[in-house]
Amino acid sequence: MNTSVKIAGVTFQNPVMTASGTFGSGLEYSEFVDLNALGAVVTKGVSNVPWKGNETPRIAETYGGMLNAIGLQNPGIDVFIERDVPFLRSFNTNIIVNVCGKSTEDYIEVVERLTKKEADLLEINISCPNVKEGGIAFGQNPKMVEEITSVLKKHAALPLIMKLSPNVTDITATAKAAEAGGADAISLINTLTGMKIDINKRKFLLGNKTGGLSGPAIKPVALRMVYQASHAVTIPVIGMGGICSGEDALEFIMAGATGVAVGTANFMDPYATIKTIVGIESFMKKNQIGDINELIGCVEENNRPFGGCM
Amino acid sequence: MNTSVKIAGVTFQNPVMTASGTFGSGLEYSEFVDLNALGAVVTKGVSNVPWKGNETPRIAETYGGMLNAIGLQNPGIDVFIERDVPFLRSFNTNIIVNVCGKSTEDYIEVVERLTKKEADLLEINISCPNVKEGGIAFGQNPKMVEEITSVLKKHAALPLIMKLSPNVTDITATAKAAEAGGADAISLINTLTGMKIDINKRKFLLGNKTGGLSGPAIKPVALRMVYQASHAVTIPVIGMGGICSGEDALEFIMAGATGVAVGTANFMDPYATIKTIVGIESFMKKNQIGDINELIGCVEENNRPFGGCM
Amino acid sequence: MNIVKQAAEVICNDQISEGVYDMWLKNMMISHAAPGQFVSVYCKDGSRILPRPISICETDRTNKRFRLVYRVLGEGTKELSRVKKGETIEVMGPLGNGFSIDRTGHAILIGGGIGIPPMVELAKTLQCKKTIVLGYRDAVFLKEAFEGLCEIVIATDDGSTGIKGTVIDAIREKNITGDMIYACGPTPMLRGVKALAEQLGIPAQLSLEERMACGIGACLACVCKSKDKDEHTNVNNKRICKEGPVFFADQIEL
Amino acid sequence: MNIVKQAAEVICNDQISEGVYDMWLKNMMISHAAPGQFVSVYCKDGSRILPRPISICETDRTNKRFRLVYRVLGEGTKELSRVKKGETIEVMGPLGNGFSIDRTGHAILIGGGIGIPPMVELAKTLQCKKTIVLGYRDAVFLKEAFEGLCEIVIATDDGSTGIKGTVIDAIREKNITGDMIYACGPTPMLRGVKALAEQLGIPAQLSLEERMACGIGACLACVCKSKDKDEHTNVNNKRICKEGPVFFADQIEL
Ligand SMILES: Cc1cc2nc3c(=O)[nH]c(=O)nc-3n(C[C@H](O)[C@H](O)[C@H](O)COP(=O)(O)OP(=O)(O)OC[C@H]3O[C@@H](n4cnc5c(N)ncnc54)[C@H](O)[C@@H]3O)c2cc1C
Ligand SMILES: Cc1cc2nc3c(=O)[nH]c(=O)nc-3n(C[C@H](O)[C@H](O)[C@H](O)COP(=O)(O)OP(=O)(O)OC[C@H]3O[C@@H](n4cnc5c(N)ncnc54)[C@H](O)[C@@H]3O)c2cc1C
Ligand SMILES: Cc1cc2nc3c(=O)[nH]c(=O)nc-3n(C[C@H](O)[C@H](O)[C@H](O)COP(=O)(O)O)c2cc1C
Ligand SMILES: Cc1cc2nc3c(=O)[nH]c(=O)nc-3n(C[C@H](O)[C@H](O)[C@H](O)COP(=O)(O)O)c2cc1C
Ligand code: FES
Ligand code: FES
Repeated sequence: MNTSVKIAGVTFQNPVMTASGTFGSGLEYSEFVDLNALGAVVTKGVSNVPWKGNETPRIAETYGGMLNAIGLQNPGIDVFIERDVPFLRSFNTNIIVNVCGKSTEDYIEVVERLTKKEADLLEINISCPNVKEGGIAFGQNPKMVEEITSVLKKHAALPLIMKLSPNVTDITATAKAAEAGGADAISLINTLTGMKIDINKRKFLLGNKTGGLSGPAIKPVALRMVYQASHAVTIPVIGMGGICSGEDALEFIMAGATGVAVGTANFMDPYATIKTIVGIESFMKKNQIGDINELIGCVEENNRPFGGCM
Repeated sequence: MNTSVKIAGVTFQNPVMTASGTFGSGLEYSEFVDLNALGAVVTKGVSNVPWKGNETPRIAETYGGMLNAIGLQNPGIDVFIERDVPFLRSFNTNIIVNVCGKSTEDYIEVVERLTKKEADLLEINISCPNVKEGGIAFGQNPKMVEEITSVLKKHAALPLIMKLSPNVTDITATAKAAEAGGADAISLINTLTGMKIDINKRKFLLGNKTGGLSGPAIKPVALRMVYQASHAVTIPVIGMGGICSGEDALEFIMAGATGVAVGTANFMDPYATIKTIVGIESFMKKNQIGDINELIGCVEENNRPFGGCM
Repeated sequence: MNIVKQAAEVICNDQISEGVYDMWLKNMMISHAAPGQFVSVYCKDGSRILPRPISICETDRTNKRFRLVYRVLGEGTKELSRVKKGETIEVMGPLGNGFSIDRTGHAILIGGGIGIPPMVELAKTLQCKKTIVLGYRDAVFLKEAFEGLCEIVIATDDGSTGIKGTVIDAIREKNITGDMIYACGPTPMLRGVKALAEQLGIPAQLSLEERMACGIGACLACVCKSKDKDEHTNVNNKRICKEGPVFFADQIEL
Repeated sequence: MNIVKQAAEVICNDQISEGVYDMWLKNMMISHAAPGQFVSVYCKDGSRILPRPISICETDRTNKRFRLVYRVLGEGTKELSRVKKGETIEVMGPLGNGFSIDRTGHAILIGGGIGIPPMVELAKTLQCKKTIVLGYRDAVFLKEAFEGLCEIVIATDDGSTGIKGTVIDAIREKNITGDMIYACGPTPMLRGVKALAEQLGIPAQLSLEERMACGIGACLACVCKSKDKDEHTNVNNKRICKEGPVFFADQIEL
């Protein structure tokens, strides 16, 4: 049984990765999860200099989901390369570094520091709703997506994954823009911008007022966008948004994703990544599927006869 | 204690309405709910001629929400006026007729049939994701929103509420467009486009492939958009999306909504509308709020000192 | 009859076959349901927001009770199977139209798999001559509920009990005929029953299924294609939860 | 110590004061927790996806048990309050650093409201002279846990028991002094303790609270502002779930 997939020339032993920002750099979760078993560890966003993030509270629970406005707190690329890279390189898994910035120059600075020695792919977060400059501004405008993609492509030694925002009218426009700019892959979705109010205090629950909605609540929107995006481009798609199980992951794969990421589900269960991998494998075994690549994009139009679903 | 609000010159005894399509024309739920207690009954979408809707399955449950692709099945304006209007007019509540169409002419035809005798306000659904022509296409383009609003405004004897789609990059753009076109109010959000796949059959779960996501899962996105929209326009806003309780409704009111609608929650509990009204009243009593209008848009920036939420 | 939405006390909830559970609930109003009506069962877990439609298998008006027999399919029915005696669950009902009772002649009842439960109340109500044809994949359940009420014919896919084959095979093999067919089961079976009824020239009432949200006719989720225009929406669709779940076979497309 | 995430059996779960519950759970690993550590408690209801952080009140290593004392605040703790003896709940722990134990001199323990529980294990562990100042709005709970362990001073907002006022008022009124303060309670109280400690020149350890997602230091949700750059992210933030929840007062801003 083959569960390995290829994205931008890089082989992943299985399609299951961690979603950026939900797994740190793997250290904390390595207490629960053998990182060697993962397709890749996708790191928390890394910027050129340390970022201190937003005011607390940074998260709020919502019905079937959560809001976060961490604000990309991170130690900056120097500490990251010094401390996190050696730790991650001690495992037999791909490293995808998630990169954030407030300007094109910021992104370039980080991208240029990362070579085959430090990582396997780069994921460019142009869609974080929780920073004032840069971030989501890039991700909502197809022209800017294409531009930043092509600029970073010139500076990157590693394959580029552009991470798309779901807060757009037409996800196929930004997906195509990333492809046109030379992206090697796209990943989606980042979080949907949301809000929560504490009615007793008459205040926003989050320090940052708005936050990004993630978790199982958003899965149907994520799946639709992954389906649309993967049918709009020819580069591989990494799907995420509410994946909690092998079944969830298989929906994204059948919709057209080559890779999948588990994010918020780690908070619901620290073993979520491993359970997702095991779930995919047992589905394949049960259905005698020799190669997971057969499943990518296999969903068919619904021509079920009208009526009756017993 | 005053719970009454005014929208487009019409007085509502309280801000709580039904969300279009989740309450029929009130007949079925009148077995559980005294319609006299509601601020308004908002009807299922009505078109110029009968529509047969989409293939089944038309709904799918999702985590904390549901997808629907009913496809606006409705008996057409003739039957509606003959059968549903007399029924609804026998109650002491406002009638808001939700209008759908496949072309501007379709909308005009329905709008022209409805006068003060038949209804109190009109809600124009330019955001239904489940019909191929018209519907969402109008709702995602600010220019088209302004255009259809101003055309319908000319033909309408009743105040116009434009119902906005959340499947846009910038909700303030469509909100402002509706206002510029002469809308008397806006309502939001309609459903977020989503998808579900049956991995065993490798098929879309819905006959229509995609459907609209509603229910508590989407509340944070709805609330954010209601906040943004109500700060972008001066006309009243009717907020909806996942409201299940008085607390939920109060979040929308504090974010800036003058009215609120209860939709999917009716399926979770047929008494949901009444419970929402009672919940608002008891919050007002407990907090000694004499007039609900004091609460509209009262949410304040978060200047809570950093750290600690005990 | 009025529809109620209330908490109902669980009297018992026991597995009667692999993955099939038998639950009695206390509720006065619902115990007056007609054969073929159903209830909506609400989940306790908030992540599952829609109620599950389950047919009323049997009623006991004296003790104000009703019975559900259900198969564990997904998470909702799994949750239901874990509810313990003495706990309460929220239910809404009785819903739908139920079977039209024809008190004369010979009734043929046909139940396939988890479509068998509503046949119990029907068999108890029909006072005429009656035969029930029960179809199973393998394991037989609820057979004893029909003993003494009807002539019983069994068909199993694997031939482990009764005739090997479908309920249609059994009816043909046993040359069963009568004046009215009442059927509930998976759609392919109902299609077979519809064809058979046409061929034999017997009227047939079929109990249909569709995914539901409101359960009371408001949302238009659960329609089937109908011959006549439905008076509610003036199109050739009928609401399974309201005009159904039981329809005469010649009135609908399957 | 290793962190586990496991189902733990509920030994008991009883209300000990208006809205305050006392729960003992069975788990060998967590029964080895240090004073001031906490656990993440997972809800059963799927609509609540984040675990709830609750301090470990007391451990019983012999019987492999630990105790939680919690106040019903929202839906998650309400759900917890309904769990019955014999059922299991998912917990992760032990989490966080716990208090730094100073074995000499006179320890002043300060607990405010639902910040009192972790003081029980601490009082049991500290072998020096110790005074506990307990602050309540009105109803007193957990007082008996400290009897025989420490000198007990009580303050209530409404004056119904002990001194009328805050824990700070009580400390001033009683002229309590010592060599190390250990405190847990609402942020305004901790601010008062920090000021008092500075004024008296006594080091103070404060147990902080913040909304958490991962509970293990991965998501950076739960930070507080710190004097030193934290070595994890190289900014002046520390993770309450990992470097905390206990910090020396002079190391953080409140
Ligand atoms: C009128 C009617 C009567 C029924 N009577 C019985 C009965 O007596 N015994 C029994 O075991 N089953 C019966 N069913 C089927 C039963 O409703 C489903 O098995 C059940 O809803 C599955 O829920 P789940 O959470 O376990 O499955 P999931 O697949 O997890 O459910 C997800 C969603 O799909 C819906 N769904 C899934 N399958 C069906 C289905 N076949 N029909 C309608 N909705 C479905 C669920 O209600 C839920 O909203 C009946 C269905 C209808 C419409
Ligand atoms: C380290 C630590 C130790 C704690 N120890 C105890 C204890 O021993 N006893 C006790 O009663 N309470 C304790 N709390 C507070 C407890 O975590 C909250 O009361 C609880 O999470 C509320 O959950 P809920 O679902 O009832 O409330 P809701 O308000 O419905 O919860 C919604 C979300 O907000 C979070 N939340 C709400 N209030 C708090 C809070 N004060 N702190 C952190 N998260 C919060 C919840 O975890 C959840 O994610 C502790 C908190 C922390 C951080
Ligand atoms: C706490 C938290 C922090 C996140 N931080 C980042 C980040 O640094 N960079 C990024 O690209 N996405 C970030 N995300 C988005 C996730 O990677 C993911 O795209 C999103 O949460 C949807 O997936 P999920 O529903 O499985 O969590 C973060 C999400 C959460 C919940
Ligand atoms: C079954 C169903 C049918 C709907 N039909 C309509 C409709 O006819 N016209 C319309 O404007 N909105 C329709 N909607 C959208 C709702 O009115 C509402 O905007 C949306 O569901 C969000 O609110 P909720 O989460 O409270 O349901 C429908 C929603 C559902 C779930
Ligand atoms: S389920 Fe709503 S109409 Fe039948
Ligand atoms: S809760 Fe995730 S870092 Fe503390």
